[in-house]
Amino acid sequence: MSVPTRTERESDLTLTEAAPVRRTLPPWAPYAALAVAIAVGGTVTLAGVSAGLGAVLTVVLYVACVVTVSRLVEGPRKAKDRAVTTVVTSAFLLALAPLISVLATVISRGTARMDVEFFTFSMRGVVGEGGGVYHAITGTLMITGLATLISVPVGMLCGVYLVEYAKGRLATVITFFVDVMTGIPSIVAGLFAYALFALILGPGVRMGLMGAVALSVLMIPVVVRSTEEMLKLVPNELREAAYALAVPKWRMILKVVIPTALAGIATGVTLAIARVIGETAPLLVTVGITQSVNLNPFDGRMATLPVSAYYQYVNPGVPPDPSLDRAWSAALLLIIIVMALNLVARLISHRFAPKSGG
Amino acid sequence: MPLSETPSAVARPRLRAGDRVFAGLSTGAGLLILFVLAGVAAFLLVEAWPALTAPPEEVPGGRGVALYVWPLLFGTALSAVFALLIAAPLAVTIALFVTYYAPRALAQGLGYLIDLLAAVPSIIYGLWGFTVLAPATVGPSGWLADNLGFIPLFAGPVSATGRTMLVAILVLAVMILPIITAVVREAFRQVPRLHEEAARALGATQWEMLRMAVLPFGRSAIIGASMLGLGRALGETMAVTIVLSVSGGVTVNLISSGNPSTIAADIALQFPESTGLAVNTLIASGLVLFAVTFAVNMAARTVINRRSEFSGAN
Amino acid sequence: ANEGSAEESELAGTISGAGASSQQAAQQAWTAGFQDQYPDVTVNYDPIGSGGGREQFVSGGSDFGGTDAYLDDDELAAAQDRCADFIEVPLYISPVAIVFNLDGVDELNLSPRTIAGIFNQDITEWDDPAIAEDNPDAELPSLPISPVNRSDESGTTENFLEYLTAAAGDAWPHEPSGDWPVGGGEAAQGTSGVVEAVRNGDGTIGYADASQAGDLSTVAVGVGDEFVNYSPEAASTVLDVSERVEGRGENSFAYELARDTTEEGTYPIVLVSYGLACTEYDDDQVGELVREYFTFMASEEGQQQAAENAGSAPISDELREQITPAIEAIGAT
Amino acid sequence: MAKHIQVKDLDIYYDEFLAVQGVSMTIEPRSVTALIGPSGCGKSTFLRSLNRMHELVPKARVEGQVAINGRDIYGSNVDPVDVRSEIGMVFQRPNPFPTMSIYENVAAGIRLNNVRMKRSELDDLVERSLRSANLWNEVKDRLHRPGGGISGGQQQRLCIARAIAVDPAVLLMDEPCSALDPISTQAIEDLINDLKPDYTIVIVTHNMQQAARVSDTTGFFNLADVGQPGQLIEMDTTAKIFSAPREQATEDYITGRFG
Amino acid sequence: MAKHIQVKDLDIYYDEFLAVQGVSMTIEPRSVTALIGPSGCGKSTFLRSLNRMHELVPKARVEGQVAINGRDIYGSNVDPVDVRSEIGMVFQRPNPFPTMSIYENVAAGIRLNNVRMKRSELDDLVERSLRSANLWNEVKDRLHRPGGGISGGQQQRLCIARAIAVDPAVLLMDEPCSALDPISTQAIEDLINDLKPDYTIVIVTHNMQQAARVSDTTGFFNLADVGQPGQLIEMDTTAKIFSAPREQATEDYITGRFG
Ligand SMILES: Nc1ncnc2c1ncn2[C@@H]1O[C@H](COP(=O)(O)OP(=O)(O)OP(=O)(O)O)[C@@H](O)[C@H]1O
Ligand SMILES: Nc1ncnc2c1ncn2[C@@H]1O[C@H](COP(=O)(O)OP(=O)(O)OP(=O)(O)O)[C@@H](O)[C@H]1O
Ligand SMILES: [Mg+2]
Ligand SMILES: [Mg+2]
Ligand SMILES: O=P([O-])([O-])[O-]
Repeated sequence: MSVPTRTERESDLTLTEAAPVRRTLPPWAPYAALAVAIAVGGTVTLAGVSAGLGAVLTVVLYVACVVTVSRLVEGPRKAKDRAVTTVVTSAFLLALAPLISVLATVISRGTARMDVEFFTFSMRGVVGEGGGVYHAITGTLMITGLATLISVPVGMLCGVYLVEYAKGRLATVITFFVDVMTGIPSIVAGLFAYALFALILGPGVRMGLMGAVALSVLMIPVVVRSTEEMLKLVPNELREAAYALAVPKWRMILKVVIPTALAGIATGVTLAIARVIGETAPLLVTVGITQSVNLNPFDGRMATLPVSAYYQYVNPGVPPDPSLDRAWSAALLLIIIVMALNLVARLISHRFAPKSGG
Repeated sequence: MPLSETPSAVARPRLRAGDRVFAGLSTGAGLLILFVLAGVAAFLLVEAWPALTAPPEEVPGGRGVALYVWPLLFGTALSAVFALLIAAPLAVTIALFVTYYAPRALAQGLGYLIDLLAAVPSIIYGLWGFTVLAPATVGPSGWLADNLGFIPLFAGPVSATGRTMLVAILVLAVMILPIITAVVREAFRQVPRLHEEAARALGATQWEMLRMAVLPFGRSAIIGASMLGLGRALGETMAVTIVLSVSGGVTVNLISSGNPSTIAADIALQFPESTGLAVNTLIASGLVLFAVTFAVNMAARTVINRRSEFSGAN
Repeated sequence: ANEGSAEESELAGTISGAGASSQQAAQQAWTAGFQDQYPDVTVNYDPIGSGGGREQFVSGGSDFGGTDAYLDDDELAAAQDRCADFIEVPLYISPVAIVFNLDGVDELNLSPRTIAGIFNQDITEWDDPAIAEDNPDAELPSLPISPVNRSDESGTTENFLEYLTAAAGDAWPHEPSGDWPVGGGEAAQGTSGVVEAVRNGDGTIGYADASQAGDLSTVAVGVGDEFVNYSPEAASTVLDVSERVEGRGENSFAYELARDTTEEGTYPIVLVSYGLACTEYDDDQVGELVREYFTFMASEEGQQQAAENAGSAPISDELREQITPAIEAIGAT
Repeated sequence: MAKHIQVKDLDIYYDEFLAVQGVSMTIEPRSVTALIGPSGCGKSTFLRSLNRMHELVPKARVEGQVAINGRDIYGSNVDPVDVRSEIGMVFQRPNPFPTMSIYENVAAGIRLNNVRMKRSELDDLVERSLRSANLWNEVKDRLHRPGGGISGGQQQRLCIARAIAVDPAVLLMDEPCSALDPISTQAIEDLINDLKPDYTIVIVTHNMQQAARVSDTTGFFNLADVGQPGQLIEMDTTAKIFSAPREQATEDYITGRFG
Repeated sequence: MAKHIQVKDLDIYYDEFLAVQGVSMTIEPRSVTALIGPSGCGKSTFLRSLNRMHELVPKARVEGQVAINGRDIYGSNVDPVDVRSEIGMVFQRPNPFPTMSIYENVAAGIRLNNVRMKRSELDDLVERSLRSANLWNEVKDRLHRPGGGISGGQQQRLCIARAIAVDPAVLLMDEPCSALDPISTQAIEDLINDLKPDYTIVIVTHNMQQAARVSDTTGFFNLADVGQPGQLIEMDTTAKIFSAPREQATEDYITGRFG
């Protein structure tokens, strides 16, 4: 049998004493380059060029510096590796920029009305200053809650169907349509829900449930997708283990598969809630707006945080500032709610995540 | 240990009630989704029909549905495709950063930070884009027009307020970034260690390992995630409505104030004051968007399936 | 969470209206004042837009409506189907200001033809002779003009366009409609969007409900030989010199506004928004509530509250006298 | 409680592909039967058909008969769930439920089937099963720790404890030691010996020595040729198979110097 | 091209946990060295420290020296990437890249360095490597099918072909046959014999017979006690270890009747 003979190659390297030694850059080298780059970028910025351009210059300079030196000392492969590392890190920092900017904007403008009245009063009878979003908080929680009540069972069951039951064409078709469903524009979902209810209950109908149905159209595909992905990750061995214990399929799914995937599903559900809790357009056409508290989701208009923020922003009173303050504070409140939900999901994940270590 | 010695233990009818109920429920849920979609499609068709069959001069704009929708479709595609072109590579790099570059202790927290972007309601993105991002782009846009004006994208004249297609694209990109990142990140997390080690053992650098083992493994997830993001960008309503200055025909000029609207934004802008055939026309444009989403997903499936035997899903 | 004052009253129940977004701020003041008087009453107003408001009203989807334009013939027929007789009264009059943001220029006089030229993008530079002629004292920079219009279909746009059509002659070649007819300019959503866009740019000019103009400079508009800046009084005068549209029944107070008026002290760019109601409701209680609510909106107190919160121009006493019988006919059966 | 198994003319298909052909055998109660043979010859496939686990593979199906104590498990009114409650199974790779504690893993067969049992009885059953699986001493102090947090060999024994806790008549084991080191292997072989008096045990193994050590009867599977279905070539007492097999193929396979 | 390896006083830590302690050994070029020992005694850990693969585990670190042909691979300016391209590795579970074809799998390592190799040269090299791994005949007609679509034993040989295609000086194998049936095992053992004249081979195995069959030198690892670090107990020629080990622990382990 023939064994491949050693082929000589350009970057061939051996560790014998005789062989040329390829060096690595000392660990401080990238930092030195970064310092130089920042110094130059900073100077240029101070000299009057815009900060953005300065930052770009800094990064470009750093990459050029590191790659050139690395190429000379360590060879092209290592240089490319370092370049990619820099690009990947900068990309991440770049993505943080809008996040920080959005949060800074919302926080700086939204703290104006983070007071007790804001959380405990509705806008009933309020003109100008004061008032609150109590009615919108209850509305948002109820409508989103209802949408969750509709979407989570349907979405999870559909995910279960796709992973555990579906075979052949129907599964492919449903998977495909779930993808299509994720692309329904939110306003179309709202119009659809409106048309559906108008068909049954006559024109002009407005109720919280309609909004919940519209939001469900947006939410279900997200829940299905995440459930499906998470269930797929559950190893088949666990299913077999349960079957071998004579566990009926439905119990196996409920007691073994879903608990194992629960952490991931919880994260997916929060993502889905986050996706819809801030929706404005579908609620505009389905639940409308009111200035008063309405705790009955089956009759009449309800206020919601995004819609009331939207109207406060679009049609403020005179002077506009109290309305705008309320709008930004409602926006901040929305973000806080979603963050709190995220935290809950993390706790659930932590509680239910499969444990392997002791 | 007690065991029912009776042979009857092996002699009960086929399917248990529990199984039947549960299988029925989940199948029902799957079918329900088909029904909902069929409902949405039927609603769009029925409501769009009067506009599709109406004489062109009665449709808003007076030149028929096709010519009404065309600039909107163009604007929708322009904004969504560019947003995707920005967001998808960025999302993949961020997912790589979180899974392979960030210090392990930080990775989870950093992932959470990016997820936070998904928690910002779209109306806030709209307001942020309007009040913060748009003014900030006026200067750089001027620079683009002066220096790169020969490229049609940056032809100018520059908008005085910055509420341009460029800003709409950037806002959309930021909005879809966390969605794509989250899906791709999960896919990267599932890359078997074995494959990473295989690459490393061959003497691959970090980047070569990623290119050899991780990126191909995540390929279908990257495409799928991009489709999710594209779907969101195509259908985004409020942010575009607030941010974009829509008063132009079909143009690829990204930095002037005359921009084509998008289908979803146009519906949101025109619906409140529309009656009769105008409403039908708006819904016809929604139908077109639905068809586009359909086609895009179809194409994505085809791409994914073409190399499915190399997907590593076995 | 908050309580109204505990005044004795026998009125109770909920009525909902929908329509023009221009009325939103005024409606907020009216509902607040009305609910203050009748704590057991809830009035909702959904600012879904005039078109939606008219459609919902004629189809029976809302108890009352608000609209920036009176019903057209088809809608009129449908409304008469829904109601025994329907009621259409002007309740909200608001000047539309032309706002601009130009470094170093705080006051600007523009004749109707110049305004039309600017918004039609025929006049593109601030130092254009047409502008300079009306403003001999201003230092006009050589800067491109960025006209800002509404991107959504709106009553404000329609009223502004009606003004241009009537007052600018052949300088304005477009038909009035709720949609902005000229492409390529800056467009923004809603009154606040236009105001914000004008504020954020340099060399921008736009039109917006005057109450939202805030600290922006506004244009004095040429009327006859003088230039008039907007004021509530100047705006409400327009209605007094305008013709009521005939043949719509005794309870319809639709006006063909005299945009081209040369009457001294009038400000011709105004938006008039109407309230829609029926003379007959299936539910007598609803009829009673709507009547009381309309009475309140039209009252001096109601108009004053709207003026404070929405910057509108209160309707004149003569007009109130004319429309009172119509309002009293609501829910008459 | 041990039961005898009779297989007659069993063909097993994956969709159109015939994986195993014409197997007939009798498995005696209270004995250990080893199945050996080269990779891909259908040992696992055959084993899984004994408790209808192959049905989990879409389009897999069998023709022929498998009877447990005379009763055909493929009869039209037989519920596979009931079959599996008679026949326990241990897999090649240990698969404890990661969301459950060690205790819950052992109790899983009972808990998941909603059998009502007093807490003390259950405690008792868990202890007995873990003792039988030779694991009690190692885990008795951490019964409520996660089932995934123990070593591979311990996990495998945990799975065995889980399987015997529901007290099946038959125990099927598919290469239960292939992932284990010699010491854990020894523990499991000892366990098989201990269980023999009460159970019918069928074990698949690649390891000839192991087959020789633990089984009473050995069956040799082979492929006639590549692409051909697997067949049972020869089955006899283990002593006979390893000393004087009837078939040349068996002898070739066994005398290969493999490990 | 084979190289000798010298290990001196090597301690390997996972974070604070000392997994392997004080190992010193010399591995001769052109020889096969087998590492045996009970589960968890650190064989894999030690093997992975020879090409710095342990560094992929967060917080894993070594103290001591490993020199290949006299050069310390842990020297401050040595790049682990270069070390690994000198020292190939084959893992317990076959891990071909599922996203690549069989051909691309073999070419994967070469592509890293020789971006510009002629197509025909590459074809040639792939064929030679596959022939060496005893796989050519089985796959020559489907070189462009996915690397994941072949049987387990074939996948393992594919991984070996991939490892030897880059022509490393040293080949490390961590239980390469534990997932394989006897026939595939035989093929791989044959391959090791074929490779011996050109490579330095280190193989970890649970299978004493296999160690006896393929290796020239055997090292026995053991744990002093549970929780204690693994240590190299004894290392000598294979013949010596299996006939007359110096240490009692070695003898106990080897004479256990394990398989
Ligand atoms: N799910 C499946 N779908 C299609 N064919 C399968 C499936 N599982 C196994 N096969 C085929 O059936 C035949 C028998 O496989 P089986 O797993 O029973 O072999 P085995 O004897 O257990 O082998 P090993 O010793 O490698 O585990 C093989 O040709 C295999 O490729
Ligand atoms: N990634 C890791 N982190 C922490 N400890 C580890 C890790 N990998 C292995 N160990 C520990 O190091 C010790 C040696 O493990 P190693 O995998 O080297 O054993 P081994 O001899 O290869 O065993 P086996 O024969 O089961 O493969 C064990 O105690 C193990 O628990
Ligand atoms: Mg098998
Ligand atoms: Mg190991
Ligand atoms: O009141 P508007 O219709 O102009 O929004």
